[in-house]
Amino acid sequence: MQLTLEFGGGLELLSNSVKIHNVNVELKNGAEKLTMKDLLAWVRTNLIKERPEMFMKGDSVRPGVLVLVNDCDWELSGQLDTTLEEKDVVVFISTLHGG
Amino acid sequence: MQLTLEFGGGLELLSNSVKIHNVNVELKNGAEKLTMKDLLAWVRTNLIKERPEMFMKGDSVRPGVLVLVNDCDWELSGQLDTTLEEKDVVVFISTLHGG
Amino acid sequence: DTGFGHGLSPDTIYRYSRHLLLPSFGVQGQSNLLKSSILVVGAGGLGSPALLYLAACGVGRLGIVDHDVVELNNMHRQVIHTEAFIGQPKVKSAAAACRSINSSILVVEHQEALRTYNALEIFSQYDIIVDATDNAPSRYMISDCCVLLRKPLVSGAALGLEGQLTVYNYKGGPCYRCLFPTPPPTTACQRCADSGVLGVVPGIIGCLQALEAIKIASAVGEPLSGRMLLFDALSARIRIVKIRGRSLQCEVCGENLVFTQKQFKDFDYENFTQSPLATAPLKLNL
Amino acid sequence: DTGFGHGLSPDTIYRYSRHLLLPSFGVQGQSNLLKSSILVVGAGGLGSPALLYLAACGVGRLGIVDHDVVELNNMHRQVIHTEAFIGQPKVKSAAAACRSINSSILVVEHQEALRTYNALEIFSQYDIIVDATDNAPSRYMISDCCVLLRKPLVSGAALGLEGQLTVYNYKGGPCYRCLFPTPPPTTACQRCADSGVLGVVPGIIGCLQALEAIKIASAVGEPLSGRMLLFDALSARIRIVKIRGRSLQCEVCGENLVFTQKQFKDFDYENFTQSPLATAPLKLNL
Ligand SMILES: [Zn+2]
Ligand SMILES: [Zn+2]
Repeated sequence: MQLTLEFGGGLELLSNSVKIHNVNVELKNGAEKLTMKDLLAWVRTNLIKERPEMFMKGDSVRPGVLVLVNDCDWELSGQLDTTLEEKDVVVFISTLHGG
Repeated sequence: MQLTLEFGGGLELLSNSVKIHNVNVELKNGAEKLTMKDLLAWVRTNLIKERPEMFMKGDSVRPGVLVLVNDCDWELSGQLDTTLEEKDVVVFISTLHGG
Repeated sequence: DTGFGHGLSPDTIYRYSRHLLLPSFGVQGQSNLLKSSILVVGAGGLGSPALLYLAACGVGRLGIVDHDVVELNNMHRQVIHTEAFIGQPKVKSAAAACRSINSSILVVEHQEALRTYNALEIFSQYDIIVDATDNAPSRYMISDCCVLLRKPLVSGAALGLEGQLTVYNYKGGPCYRCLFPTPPPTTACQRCADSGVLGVVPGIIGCLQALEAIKIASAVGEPLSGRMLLFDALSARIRIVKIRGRSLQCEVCGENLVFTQKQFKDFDYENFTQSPLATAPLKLNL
Repeated sequence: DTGFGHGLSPDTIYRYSRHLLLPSFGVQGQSNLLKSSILVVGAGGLGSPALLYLAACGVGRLGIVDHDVVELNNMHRQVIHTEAFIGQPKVKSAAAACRSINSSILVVEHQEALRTYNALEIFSQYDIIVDATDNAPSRYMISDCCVLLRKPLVSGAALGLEGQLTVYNYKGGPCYRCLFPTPPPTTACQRCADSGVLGVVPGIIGCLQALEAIKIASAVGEPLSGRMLLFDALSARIRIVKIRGRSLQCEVCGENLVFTQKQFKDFDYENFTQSPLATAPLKLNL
């Protein structure tokens, strides 16, 4: 499945400072759909090069990270259970506190 | 065909100050596709309530109006010959000079 | 008729004539602004442009809270302060600048650190709060206080080459804790002093904060509530995304309204976020 | 090493420390800025924030062209000017403000109307031009002059509650005439003086112009060339759209480069656009 993954708010530092990743994520054997839970595990394995604790906590993202699926907060689409579709754009962004 | 039409930069004043129009444009009898040329004629007839010369010149838009089809300048898609598809977003925006 | 029936003086009409000429803003929008009161927390990178534009546009009463002094290493982004004010309180410097561009409004100086013991009393004097601070505990404290007092909160942040903007606690919309119930780990809480910021980035976000505050105060347009603006300066990309609504489970604004003013006053925001309310000194280890 | 091998003085390092701390900007970006020269045409609604942030960030030589004087009805949006400067030239007022926030850069005053007889000579002294004017003939004149001198042009505009921004003539990108070969009818050419503008809207666009100029000057990031930002303040919506590239048929920058400096000097921009280069007095007919 072709997806666009974007990292912002400093999270890009965890994946070689690359903000936009055009990726192809394979469905697991026997799986009929790809959920955000699957994607997080895939990102953790394939993209996060350092300090994974800055990205994840348990099987979700760490506090302070917003997840957006097609410009919409994943809380509105079922969080970890959100089903992804071809060409979806998923954004992971850390909230900023500076000024 | 369902389209979203947006007017900006003052052009909304020509259509009752409404900026966003969700419209349903029927194909002409026997026509297989809808082009920007067809759409302009439709807009001229159905949406422009006053001073049409502020919107069109001949069968195109007047100088100083940018036309964007799905956030892309229509010069890149064939201008009047651009073929529209279901759910396309077409923006008509007048260039501003103020400061 | 010198006041269009709204009691505006000839000087007022002349000063704000470009606002009065706007059909969608006009005399009513300007009158609303002149009657409004807005508090800006922080006279730094975000507060500088926010204060300049709020003063210029005619907010009737404009408050500034800050306890810092102007330093040379602020000047690259805090454009409200001049070199002449280096070493002096930011509140004093910012208030002088606001008055110099608009002597017809009231500018109120709160030259003190915002803490739980004074926040309720200060915030209660204003209609709208603008969060222009630079650290996580302040952001939680300001949002909680706005929930308790039912004030809309215009929240901006900038770091590095990125900025974020949204309006909290506006007409049933979410508060800061609805979005961020748990504070991030302290290692994720960089602030400008630690990790740098391109000066014009808070400039852009601060101007957008002024705009949102003006829209709420004048009752014109759709404020950025339930939506968040994400700005990436390097690539010149801007997203406006849809965010969650108010959470029924929110510990501060949720269904079980158990969070009281007493609890607020006793809440330890530094301990909650494991992060200090006061700005750390700059460490330049290039 | 006080200058990281780039010859920056300790004061410079301290002033710009937050820029130097940015990995993607750093000492190289700041050094580039300090060596650059930028001209802002117009010290009005767009020019005010653009000049403040360009001065603050450390552009080495910052030029200002304007022939107007500060008026009370400018103050709602032209936040670089203080009431004390009402009646005085905008260039003088803006230059004083820039120097007061950054005494370490060179601010150059061009207190004159920009016309075809002086534009080439003034523009040739700068690396980057910022168009912060308010009328159609100036926009054609400035773009044509930039094409002749091969200067990148950061162009912003604001009216009512909307703003637009793009970069012209940058590394093979389009010029203003590539997009707008024919001037609009004069009835479509409203300007702020005629039809009002919410003050903070040019504030936002002017800050974004400063950012684009900084990106070009420091050689950091992707400037907004071949793209245009469209801003709608009322609904808090921002689009960044893809626009056409350089036109081979463009009468000024196209394949047949027939447009000469001589032709530029003789070109009648007022007649071409049927619109005056000087600002019309305000008519307030509410
Ligand atoms: Zn809440
Ligand atoms: Zn051209």
